[in-house]
Amino acid sequence: MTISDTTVKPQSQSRGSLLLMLSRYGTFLAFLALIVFNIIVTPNFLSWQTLNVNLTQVATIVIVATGMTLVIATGGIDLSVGSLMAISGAVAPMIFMGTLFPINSPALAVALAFTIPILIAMGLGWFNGFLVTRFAIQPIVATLVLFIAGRGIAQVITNGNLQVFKNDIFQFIAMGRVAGIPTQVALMLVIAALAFCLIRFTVIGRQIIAVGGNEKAARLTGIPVRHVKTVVYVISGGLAGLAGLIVVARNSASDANLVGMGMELDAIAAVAVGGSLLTGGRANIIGTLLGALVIQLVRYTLLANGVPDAAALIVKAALIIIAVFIQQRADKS
Amino acid sequence: DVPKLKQKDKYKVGFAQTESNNPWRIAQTNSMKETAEKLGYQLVYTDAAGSAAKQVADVNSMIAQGVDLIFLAPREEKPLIPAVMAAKKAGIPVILLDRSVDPKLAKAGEDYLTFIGSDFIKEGQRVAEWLVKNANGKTKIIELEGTTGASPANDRKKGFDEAIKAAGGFEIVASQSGDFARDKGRQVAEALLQAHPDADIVYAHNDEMAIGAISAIEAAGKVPGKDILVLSIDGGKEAVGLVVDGKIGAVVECNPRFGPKAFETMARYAKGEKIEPKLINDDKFYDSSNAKAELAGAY
Amino acid sequence: MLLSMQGISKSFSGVAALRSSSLEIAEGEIMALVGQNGAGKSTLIKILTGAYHRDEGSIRFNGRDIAFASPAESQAAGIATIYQEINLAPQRSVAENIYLSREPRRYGFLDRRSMREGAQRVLKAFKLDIDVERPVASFSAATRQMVSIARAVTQNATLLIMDEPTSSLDEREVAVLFDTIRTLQGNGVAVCFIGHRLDELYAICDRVTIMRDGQTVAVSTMEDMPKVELVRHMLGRELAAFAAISRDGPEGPERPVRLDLAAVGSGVRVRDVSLSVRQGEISGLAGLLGSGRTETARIIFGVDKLERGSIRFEGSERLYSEPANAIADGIGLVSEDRKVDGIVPDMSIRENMTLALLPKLKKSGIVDRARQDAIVERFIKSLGVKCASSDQPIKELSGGNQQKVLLARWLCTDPKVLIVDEPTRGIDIGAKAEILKLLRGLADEGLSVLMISSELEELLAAADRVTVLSDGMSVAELPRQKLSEANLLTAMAHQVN
Amino acid sequence: MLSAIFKPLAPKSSGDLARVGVVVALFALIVFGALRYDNFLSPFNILTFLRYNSMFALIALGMAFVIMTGGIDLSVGAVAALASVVSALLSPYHWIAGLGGGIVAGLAVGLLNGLVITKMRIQPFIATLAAMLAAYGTALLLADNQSVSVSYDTGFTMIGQDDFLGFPIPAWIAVAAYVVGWVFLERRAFGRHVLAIGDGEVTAALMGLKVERTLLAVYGGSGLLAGLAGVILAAQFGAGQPTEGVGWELFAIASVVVGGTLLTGGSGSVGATLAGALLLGMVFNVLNFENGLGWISLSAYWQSVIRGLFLLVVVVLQARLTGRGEKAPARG
Ligand SMILES: Nc1ncnc2c1ncn2[C@@H]1O[C@H](COP(=O)(O)OP(=O)(O)OP(=O)(O)O)[C@@H](O)[C@H]1O
Ligand SMILES: Nc1ncnc2c1ncn2[C@@H]1O[C@H](COP(=O)(O)OP(=O)(O)OP(=O)(O)O)[C@@H](O)[C@H]1O
Ligand SMILES: [Mg+2]
Ligand SMILES: [Mg+2]
Repeated sequence: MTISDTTVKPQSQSRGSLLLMLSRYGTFLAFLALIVFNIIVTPNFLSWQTLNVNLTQVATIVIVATGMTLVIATGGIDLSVGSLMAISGAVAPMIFMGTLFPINSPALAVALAFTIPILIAMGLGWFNGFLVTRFAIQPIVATLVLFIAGRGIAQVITNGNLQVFKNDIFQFIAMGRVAGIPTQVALMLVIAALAFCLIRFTVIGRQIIAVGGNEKAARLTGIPVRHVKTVVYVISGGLAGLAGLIVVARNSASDANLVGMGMELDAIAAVAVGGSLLTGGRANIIGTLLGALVIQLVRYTLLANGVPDAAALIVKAALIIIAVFIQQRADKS
Repeated sequence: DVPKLKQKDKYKVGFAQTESNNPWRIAQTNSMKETAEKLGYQLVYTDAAGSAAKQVADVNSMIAQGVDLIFLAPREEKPLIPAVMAAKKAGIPVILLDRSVDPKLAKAGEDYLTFIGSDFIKEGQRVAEWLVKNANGKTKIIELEGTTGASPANDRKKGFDEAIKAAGGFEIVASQSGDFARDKGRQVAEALLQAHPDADIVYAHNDEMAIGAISAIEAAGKVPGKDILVLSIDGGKEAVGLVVDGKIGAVVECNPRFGPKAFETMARYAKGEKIEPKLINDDKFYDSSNAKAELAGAY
Repeated sequence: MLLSMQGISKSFSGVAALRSSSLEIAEGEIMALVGQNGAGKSTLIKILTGAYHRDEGSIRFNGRDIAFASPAESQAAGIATIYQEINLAPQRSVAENIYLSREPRRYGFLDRRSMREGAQRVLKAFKLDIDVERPVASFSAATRQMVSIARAVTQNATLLIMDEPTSSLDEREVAVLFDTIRTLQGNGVAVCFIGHRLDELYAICDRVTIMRDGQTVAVSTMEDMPKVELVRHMLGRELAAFAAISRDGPEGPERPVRLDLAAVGSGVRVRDVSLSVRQGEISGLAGLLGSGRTETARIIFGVDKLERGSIRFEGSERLYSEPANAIADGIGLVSEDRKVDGIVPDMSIRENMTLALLPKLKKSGIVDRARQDAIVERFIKSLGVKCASSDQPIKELSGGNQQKVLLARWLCTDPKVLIVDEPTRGIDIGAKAEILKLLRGLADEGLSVLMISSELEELLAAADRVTVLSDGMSVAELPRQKLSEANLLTAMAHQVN
Repeated sequence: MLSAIFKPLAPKSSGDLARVGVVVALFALIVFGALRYDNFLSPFNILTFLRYNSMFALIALGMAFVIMTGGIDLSVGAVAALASVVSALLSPYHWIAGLGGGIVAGLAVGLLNGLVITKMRIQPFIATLAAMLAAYGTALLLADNQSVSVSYDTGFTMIGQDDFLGFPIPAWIAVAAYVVGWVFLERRAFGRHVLAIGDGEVTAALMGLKVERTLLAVYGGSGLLAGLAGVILAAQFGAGQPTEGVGWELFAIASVVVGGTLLTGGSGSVGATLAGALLLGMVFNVLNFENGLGWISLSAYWQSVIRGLFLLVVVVLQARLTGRGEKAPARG
């Protein structure tokens, strides 16, 4: 049935190459600019080892920031990620070293060392979600609880002591290589890709965005708002747990006091530099990936060029502002 | 003058720790707690979580609770002066541990009883002296600093840098903060080694960063101890073990076991003995010559 | 001329919303501004007040060329504006909202008393006696609209702009508003009145400016512009007669009841509502503002808790604790306040439209994009949604077109019962008739519709029976044979005092 | 006749209940401490408590206004550190130079925040996060990575260490700031504008408010108060401290939230913010006293667990009190 004569203009979206799509992101411009700058200025920048160093260092940030992107998409925020990293990082060695309970088979021990900490982190993520959905506590405060208490829990578990270990199977997650790619980098790419698909193609992905865009409307269309919100906190918790495992595996040591310290700010900054609004309703995983890379490159650039730490802070601040500004400009045009 | 301390069987003493986010601090706290427990004293323990201001507030709450004596591990030289003065005013003697306060503003034997600890500048110097003798032609140094603004970081840098400069022939190609942390130390070392492939010495302000640097060196395909000489301060068991393995060249001890000496000093004071204004720990020095033998004794 | 806007053009990300449009208003005149949804009326107004910046064109106001950088400036220059979506600070009190940005002060401090008393006085003129210290959010859409009108009217402006001020008002309140407008006119204030209800325009306006597709297509005095002519200008074609909704199919009460409410109550707003919605029928729900119609709909849909009475769906008793449960039974709700309860502003038209349908669009969790696109394109076409593409964020659509998308959101789920709360609010006259026809058509195919409307005309034209609510109670059920304006009004008024 | 129809639904304001809650909690904690510990209510403890916590009260006040606009200011701790360094460096000239320098430094960063947020349209979280980094960097540079001694000769230290009428001067300053803050929020149009912006920036602009100017003032004010806190920091501890202030922003945010202010903006109370700041400070004080009892020697770790649990209890109770929990996503 034709109702009125208003014309519907044809779809004018051209799906170009990957590069074309990337160039839509201003973050990508900032990223390119940094690369060019480094090629000119930084000694020995163009080498595989540089790539390797940067990718392995950025992996944990990307993994955590991916979860953070989902949380932020629902209009929330997760301050507890660093503490959850500490907890999972504290528990894992206790399992495969048998401090917690004796396990005979080393293979089983390592398998449990991977699963239990992540499950615990997911459980704590669920707790965050529970506070947010059940009591309608604002996310920043709800997760502040575990931000404060979580690290304390990790420290209590380990009594603050450093756990030093050597376990090649467990440490494969950080030291190993899959098809020539460092395991943590491979994990990072897989997780980012999965999250991208989740947001783009799945029902729950669309629901996440809708909840962040207008919660009331989402509920009125039958979206299980509480469930959706809980899910993102569980995912964020789980990814933080995984990142915690990578960090301790990389260092052959677990230090509950420091694992994941300040990670929440890095992750949030990556999300913001990547162009997702902190008010929710958007999730830009590619942007987050690029945002994390930008932040990592800024850090590398300052280190490699011997900028004193105090000055580096100022430069980093300026670069974050500039990157976000460029990205906003580019998104508008 | 410093308030007097009555002789008693059991004391209620305060211990104001600055933070407990690294193994060294934790070892120090444990040592204090264990000794107090052994003596049967009641220990009022506070943790300032890295804030000088909170540490002053902690000391004030100890004063309010009427402790007999305060052990203070001051976070910083200057901002802790008010805490020392407040305790003095309240008639409570203070013993400083491991870091001191500004000597221009407060004096040992007058405002506080004494200082027990190491000399951070000296630690840096000792590392430098060893290096000058054992460099074997290596000259290019990467320095991993402690937390920016922290006094051990400043002093360990000062002592080392000045001694190295005086010796001549060395070059510090990069000096960046690794926050006294293993992970951060490793990441910074990774970047610096990449930017300065010619560097052949790494001087880290503590064990944790040195260990981080070793894994960065290995990841870069070099051999620690051979291609790159690693130097460190603190001398924990793990680091001494690495000296045995040859991965760390030398490490200066900075012993965190303050308990026995601290409480012993307190007892001496209660008995009326005169206390020296400075009690410097005699810290060990580990290198390949003695590491194996001393390993068991390292904290 | 008090105001003269000439050659105004504006495009949003390359899509033209206004193309060299114009608007002229003389001192003390009441100008109607009409046009289809998306014609550009609101955009033109926002350009005038400085909320948007024009791409081209000139504006003269009070004899000077102007370019307001912000609404604050236009307000200071003597233009008071009521924007289309009620724009008030929801958590602030009524009094604060009325005086926001021009608070009465004494010695530099807020004069709360004169704020309170002033607000009470103004609202009394609108026959509104409410606690002005309460947050605006605690009042119904109608009250909020009255507050924003009061706010604008008291600004002592020389030009008062009203973008669909009556869209959620009932007739008595409209009458009050018109009295006010006439008084203002007597004081020399010019008014620009945007609306879709033609009778209102003819009742109050002196002249009319008609817009179509971003252009001004006609300007005339009201007398010289007969209704048919006006509509023809607006639509660019003839309008199918409004009342010509066919009602085929079997008549009478023998049709099975789908949804049955017996003595339903919740809180104080809904006290005792009984009604039934039959298969293949449009049931109207009439009542004065605040009579509890919206709340009743919310109870049925599981948004608010059912505290008393019972709801039966297809014969079996139901207790929906979440909208999801109601939706599972095939119930849909197009809510009254599309900005708050309806649209997800940043999401595309496609996503907004298929939000409720999503669970059915999935193949092992993944959205079936091809089917989604097909459905979206079909509804964009059949409802005549004016948009650049289905990828466009819904917030960029004009109010009426947003409403169409929301209607499509439920139609595409193929519901058994569709509750529509003021379904034609902000919809232009052309589309309105079409939407009613569409609902009728769907009803004939078996859909049950519960239609809440404040427009009697609409109920009379479309409904098979009408339940009348008054003060949270159902006071009458009028079958179609008894449906007449007089009967409805008597029933609505009956129990009020 | 219409009066019956327009009877409003909701209870007066759920925020009020939360505000009562925080005062009750504060009172309960004080009573608990007084009964359980000796000397808890001794003048010494009360006065040192107030002297120290006045800094946090000041930054919480600035944060409260920022949060009421729907924003956030992560830079307050770093700004206080920067201001403490600046005022320490200037203190040898005159105590007024020290005071003024710290305040101006804080105000400058605050205004910069405001400009970045309004002119570059960068989200407050990011803008102030960057300001936090920059302020720490500047503080470290100015101080050459060390604490800077203040001058004891110009009377600068009195700002932090002296009493007036038997009450610590920092506490007087905080009280004065809260009175001014209260007047601005409740008795001046400014407060109404702040809240309206928090309700919705676009709407506020359409209603003719000068949104940018108000935001500039709010962030400037937050910076100024953080600067004042920095001056007190320098004066009270005799040194400008470039590494101090870490985590203060979270403390301030928690104070504001515990005070019943929603982070989404549009509502808030000055008095409850003060109560919130005192309540959180009191938790630390109580934990210190608890340690002194020797019942359980709480390690720092258990302390953070307990602080987290305490925050949890307060916010959950608040949610219960205001009845937000049960019908969570339904409305408002
Ligand atoms: N912010 C915006 N971004 C993009 N496009 C917009 C924006 N605002 C309006 N438009 C477009 O401009 C056109 C005119 O919209 P406008 O709101 O002025 O219509 P209107 O005449 O007021 O319609 P209605 O009667 O439905 O309110 C529409 O096609 C709309 O999609
Ligand atoms: N979402 C809401 N939040 C708070 N109060 C509400 C809400 N919706 C409705 N109300 C209140 O309930 C009263 C009943 O209004 P309701 O909307 O049910 O009546 P109505 O007949 O549908 O009128 P209207 O045409 O204004 O929608 C209103 O006066 C309003 O104060
Ligand atoms: Mg419009
Ligand atoms: Mg209604």
